[in-house]
Amino acid sequence: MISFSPTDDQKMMEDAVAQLARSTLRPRMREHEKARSLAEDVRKVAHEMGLGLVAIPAELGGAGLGLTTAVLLEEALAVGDSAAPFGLAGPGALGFVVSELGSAEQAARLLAPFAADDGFARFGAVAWSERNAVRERRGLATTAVKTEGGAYRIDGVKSYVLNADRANALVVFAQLDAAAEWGGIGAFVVERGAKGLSVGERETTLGLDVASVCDVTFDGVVVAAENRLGAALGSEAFAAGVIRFFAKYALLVAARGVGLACAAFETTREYCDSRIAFGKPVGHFQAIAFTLADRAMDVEAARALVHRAAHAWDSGAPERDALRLTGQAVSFVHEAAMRCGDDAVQLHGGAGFIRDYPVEKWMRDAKQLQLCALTAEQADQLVAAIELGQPLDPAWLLPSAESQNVFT
Amino acid sequence: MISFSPTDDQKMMEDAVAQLARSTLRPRMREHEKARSLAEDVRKVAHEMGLGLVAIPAELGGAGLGLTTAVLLEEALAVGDSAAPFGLAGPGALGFVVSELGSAEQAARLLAPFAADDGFARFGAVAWSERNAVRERRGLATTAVKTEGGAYRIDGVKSYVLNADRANALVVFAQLDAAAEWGGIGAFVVERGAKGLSVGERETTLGLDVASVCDVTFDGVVVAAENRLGAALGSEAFAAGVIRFFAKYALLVAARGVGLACAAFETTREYCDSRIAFGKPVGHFQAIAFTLADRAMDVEAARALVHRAAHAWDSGAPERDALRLTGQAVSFVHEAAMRCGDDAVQLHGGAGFIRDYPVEKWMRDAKQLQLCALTAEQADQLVAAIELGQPLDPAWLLPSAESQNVFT
Amino acid sequence: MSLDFTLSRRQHELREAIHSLGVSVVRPQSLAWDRAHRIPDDFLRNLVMIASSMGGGFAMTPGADPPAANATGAKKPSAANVTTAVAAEQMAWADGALLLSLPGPGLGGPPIRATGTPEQKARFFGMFADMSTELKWGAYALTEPGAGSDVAGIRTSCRKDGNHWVLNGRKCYITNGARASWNVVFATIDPSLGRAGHRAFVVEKGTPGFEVGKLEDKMGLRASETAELVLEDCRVPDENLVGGEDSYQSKEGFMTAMKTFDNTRPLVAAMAIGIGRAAYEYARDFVKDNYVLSRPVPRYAALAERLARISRDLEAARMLTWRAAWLADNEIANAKEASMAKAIAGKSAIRACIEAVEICGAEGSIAREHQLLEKWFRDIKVYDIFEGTGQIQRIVIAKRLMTNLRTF
Amino acid sequence: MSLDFTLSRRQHELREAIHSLGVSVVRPQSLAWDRAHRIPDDFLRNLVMIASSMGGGFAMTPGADPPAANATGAKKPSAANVTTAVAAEQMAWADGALLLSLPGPGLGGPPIRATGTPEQKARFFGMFADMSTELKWGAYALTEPGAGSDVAGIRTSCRKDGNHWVLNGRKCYITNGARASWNVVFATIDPSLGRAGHRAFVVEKGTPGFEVGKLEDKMGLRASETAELVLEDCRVPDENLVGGEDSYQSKEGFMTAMKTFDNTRPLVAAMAIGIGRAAYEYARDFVKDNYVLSRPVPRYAALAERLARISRDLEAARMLTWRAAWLADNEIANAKEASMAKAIAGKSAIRACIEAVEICGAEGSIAREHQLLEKWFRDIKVYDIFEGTGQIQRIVIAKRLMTNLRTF
Repeated sequence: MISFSPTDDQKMMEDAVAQLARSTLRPRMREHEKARSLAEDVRKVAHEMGLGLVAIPAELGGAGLGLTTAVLLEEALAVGDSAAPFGLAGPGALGFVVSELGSAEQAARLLAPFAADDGFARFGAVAWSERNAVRERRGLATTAVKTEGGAYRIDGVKSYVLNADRANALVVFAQLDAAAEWGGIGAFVVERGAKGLSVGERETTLGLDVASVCDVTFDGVVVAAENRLGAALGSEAFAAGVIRFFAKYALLVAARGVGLACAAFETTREYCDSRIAFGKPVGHFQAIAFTLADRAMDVEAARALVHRAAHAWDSGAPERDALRLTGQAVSFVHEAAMRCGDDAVQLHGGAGFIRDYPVEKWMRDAKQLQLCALTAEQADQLVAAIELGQPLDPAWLLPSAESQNVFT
Repeated sequence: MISFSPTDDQKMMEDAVAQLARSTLRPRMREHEKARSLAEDVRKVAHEMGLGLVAIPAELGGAGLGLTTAVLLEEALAVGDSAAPFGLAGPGALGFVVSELGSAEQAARLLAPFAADDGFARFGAVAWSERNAVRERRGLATTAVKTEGGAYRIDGVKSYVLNADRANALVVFAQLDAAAEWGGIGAFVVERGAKGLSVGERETTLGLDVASVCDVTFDGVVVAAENRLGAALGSEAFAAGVIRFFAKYALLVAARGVGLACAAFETTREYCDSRIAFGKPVGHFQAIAFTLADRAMDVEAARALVHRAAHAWDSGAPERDALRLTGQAVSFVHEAAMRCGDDAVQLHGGAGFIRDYPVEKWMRDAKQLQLCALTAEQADQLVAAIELGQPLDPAWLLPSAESQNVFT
Repeated sequence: MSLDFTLSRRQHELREAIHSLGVSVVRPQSLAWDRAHRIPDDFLRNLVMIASSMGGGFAMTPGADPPAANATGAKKPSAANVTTAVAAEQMAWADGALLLSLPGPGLGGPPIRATGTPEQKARFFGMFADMSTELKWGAYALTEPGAGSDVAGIRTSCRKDGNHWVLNGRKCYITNGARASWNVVFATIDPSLGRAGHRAFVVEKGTPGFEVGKLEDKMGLRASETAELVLEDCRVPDENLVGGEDSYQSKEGFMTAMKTFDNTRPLVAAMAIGIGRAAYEYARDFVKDNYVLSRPVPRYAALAERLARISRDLEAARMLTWRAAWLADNEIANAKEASMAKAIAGKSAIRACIEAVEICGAEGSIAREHQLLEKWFRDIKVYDIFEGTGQIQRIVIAKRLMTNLRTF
Repeated sequence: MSLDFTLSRRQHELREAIHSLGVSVVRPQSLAWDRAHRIPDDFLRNLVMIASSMGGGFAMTPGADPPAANATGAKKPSAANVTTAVAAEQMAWADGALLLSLPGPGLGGPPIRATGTPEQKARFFGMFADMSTELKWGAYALTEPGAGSDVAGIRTSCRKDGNHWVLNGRKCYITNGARASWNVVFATIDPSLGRAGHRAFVVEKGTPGFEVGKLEDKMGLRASETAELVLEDCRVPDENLVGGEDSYQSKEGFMTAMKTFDNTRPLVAAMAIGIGRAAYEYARDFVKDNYVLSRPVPRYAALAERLARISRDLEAARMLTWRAAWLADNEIANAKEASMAKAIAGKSAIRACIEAVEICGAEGSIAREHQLLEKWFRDIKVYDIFEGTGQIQRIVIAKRLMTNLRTF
């Protein structure tokens, strides 16, 4: 039966995270941005709260609290600092890849270290995007070749890999069978320090600057057979798993977008409630009040859509329904968060453009957040494919140099 | 040198048309709508003013005043009644087809009757759109087959033909060479009463109801060789001519959209200036005032873009520039006119929904006007193709059942 | 309690039942009703029979609940408002005018329910118990030619004269006002008192001095009756003052009207979503039926994006609507949320209709028995106007966002 | 006069010259300047040399015209404002901070030009005649921490003391305020007088009591200096009161500031368009360079539409900007049109930057020497804020649309 109220347990967890957001993340937001990473003590606290493995099923070594709980907590974190969830330790995107494509054994082995005491310093990463498209065929440019010993040799360059320079383990996607194009890709786990693996210089980005972004080069990196994920899956099942990975990861990013939108809106609402111009609070001017009303609707609708999509996954809705609801949520949030960031700066006037105030950061973060996991455009194509009864063709729906590259 | 002022001659003509719009078209708008056609006396006046042939080059039998003058006058007409320009006598779209594709001889022969004294009762039409796409190939479903005598036999059904039931002559586009797909089409003039030609029942449409819309069936209609237009043109030149036809016709439609937007805006501005609510004119509420300001910008920008595109054609700018500017103008106007119509109803409140007031008609007309000649989507694809240096592929850029059908 | 977005079995069945009815019976007649400006009594009578056979399940308007339930003081089932929203959406999906035309007290119900005396409830609700021989309606008459959104500005006067009240004034845009057995008419004892001076009366059909003015000719919802009412020295007995004189302490008289809106706004929002969804599904199915999606359709990506965004925004509106209804079911104040639902639903649904027509091209603007998109375009606009314009909703929201914001 | 949208030869050449300079010299250094928070003096000195070698052609700001021209009373060439708009757009296309950083009187020029005494003009403009050894700036100090858009609400006080004025207050967001040889500082003799109490003073660098507060750390335009100024019992001689005491009859003091805006708004609009166009062209070229457009690109139609709409909206903004400038050149009042230009340009350019990043995907948010999109996204937002926010522009417009609308 329809209900918009989380469980009491979820509310308790939400409150705890909100407390961290309020007391630590927000006040230290600019400090973290300047340092370009989250302070160790903050990562430790978050790790102790178990924030890194919330959505990973218990049988795979996670907390098994489900996506609904995960989106509630990610949102609460992002209200404090929209960049922070990208800079916290934990498996990150890798967690979703492993749950969707890996065997139980692989998942347990790969995720266990993140739950250990030193997990506050452990990062996972996923190397998916490539800067330039292969011209002669569709698919990934990075290749995986099976060696005589049954291991794989990976060659290629990946880009836009979040936290690559800090990652203890990363999953790289590579082309196994060129002729099969998007149907011929595989996923491989590479550990830090692997021979032939090199991480490029950290990029300067528009926002979300506590997460690092680097290229990763694979120069004949050898991966043992047991580190190939989804080897047992047929190409269709594998592709479906990859789409699920992107969808679930994007939904988590969307939850962060809701937090960002909420923070930007609330801060601006308060500013407009107190800032006096022409003899009254600026929020008492109708055009500004209406803008705030519209942004309030954005926040509420975005939040409900994210909750609904998460609930669809957790409640075992048909996969195409869950994907559709996820796509709708992601697309809506990306636009709503951008509008909230944009209007936050606008309604702060000159102050909005100055780094003394938080809002300009939210506007930048909102833009970059749109480019993580799935863009609105990709989410829209996913929704439309489902609505039109089209096959879920990876060439159309997955981020790539032929569609749009994303940060993973 | 940049100037936003029409010539004195143009201003004089504009004033005369504005006078007709004010004194006749606006007051009789609902009368004409109910009658589903413009009264004969109105058509006579417009014919005496020579409004039907303004943009047709003088050497082809037109007034030779150029597109710039034409858009000025079409806009002025539409300020009176946005539907009226679609219901006035004259060659209409056929005029553009003949100028772009016909020989001087054909043009003079076909257009002369429209200039004659009885021209107030003469209509031209263009049969382009087809309700269903051919499935086995690209191109038009209607076929033209060359007979042994050199004439052509036309078979097929055309839809969305404006004023088909009143047309003295119509141009039908048909597939001559199936294998050449969009490169293999031709244009043929068919006179009223031709054997095998039948016009379907008049459709009920959302707006613009003084123009009729009918299907036209061609059942072995024979067209003499001299009534084939553009026979001497290569397929590329022919396609370019068709694109120019659609662009120029769409620009004229856009000028009508500007008139519609202007009328809707001005009427609403006046209403908001005088209607009192909560103790003051509703236009003194900031949110409403800002909406009006935005619509004022829409009107001004739309008008300038249309003028600029018309000037590009008249001043001999490179064709791709003129097409780009036309596409930008058409796309902008379609959206701006819709916004102006929508907000006109909105700001009139309950009154906006009642047929005692003119605004609901403008909202309906705005929507249907978007579907005449070129849609915003088609205009956008045209602009993008030019900006990206792509070939102007008719399959992508021309209205069709595979893209969007339009009224012609 | 936990987050849940699944319909209950009962809600699901109700929706399916209305859907079937819509497909098989309602939609095939929808355009004919629109043209006849009326839904035939026979049809409505059958519908009432079906509804009561479904266990009185058609509790379509808050006022339509059988008064008996109220009299017993039984606690409403906690999902009543959500269920109503689900059903209303589906009914409007079938035909926008249908729900508005349903026999019963309609919008006149809530003020009587909220503040009527037991005698009034018995008298004015009792008549609806048996409609097997004659259909009956109640209506709600608040709006005046000079006071639309400015509800406090009504000028219809009432003055006490012995044991009667004498009413003078005009009411407009009154749904079912002409055929109603009674209208709840709002009048003022003194305009300078603002809302505190308001009084609500049940004015019965045939009361001397009560006349029906013209029936409005509207843009859309033409099958729904919209009347102008004239009160000239209309004498209404004391016992028809809703709630009796005692209930008009402070602003109660006016607050009655406001309470009505809080309950009906999510309902109207749901109806708007129903029409928007009808338009969306029409466009989506048009695409499926008209394009060969297995081969490249030039406009596919743009089309897919447009479809996805329409569906997304309707889903967002539905979330806020369910939320407002859920709050009401849980007896949590929902004025802000109800206005959010109404505002976002109106906007999303209008955009859905506007864009759906564009997606279908020329065909989208043509009216046929099984081609109702043109009708939905005409029907939808008023959903952002009646029961409070989008502007009014934003005022309601803004007042709850800003401290001490009383007026603009 | 006739409608004409072609640049004059001189305008064309000027645009080409600035374009070349932008490509070869400015853009390669743009990101470095942004990071250094400064454009090197050497570069600016060279630029001034080039400009004067081009016949003083760099009349970039209305205030930068050589005062000699003004002194002779020679009539301005009638295309001066349009030419300035064309040049400013192109310069901002190269770098947004460049024009703001140009040596010269800057925005401090117009008030002195408009109302300064001959002595003041000679003294405060004369110093810019030779900048071969030292660069010099003037600045305009109006905004205060408590009064941004609410210009009438400034609190910086001035009181007469012998043949001096004593100023007290703080100014913020002052472009070049710290390095300026003089600031035109606005103060009030009595806040309760509103605009009538305003006085403008030239406060020279080094005047006791005049201090530079902090330099602002901004979201974008970081190479442009933005200063906070502090006035503590700052004594300014009588002869530095702009225009002398006589010129402050009625609202002249304030109207000076307003006149400045009317002249500078199209200029700022042009700059916004320049940045928006830079972003658009970057995205367009990204598409050309990264996709193989000769084979089906899944997102092509959506991408094309997005590009077309950005280019279209920038073109619309450019039309309104040229129009406002053309009106000024023809000495026709243009306050409404100038605000329209500013409002639409800010909006279109911000959208251009937001969407351009999305088109490019992840790559769009990464900053590199030759990849300035990330920077433009940061630079553009303030163009809808300074020189009057979008809200202020709409107030200016609305007041000219409504009768007797004095305030909101």
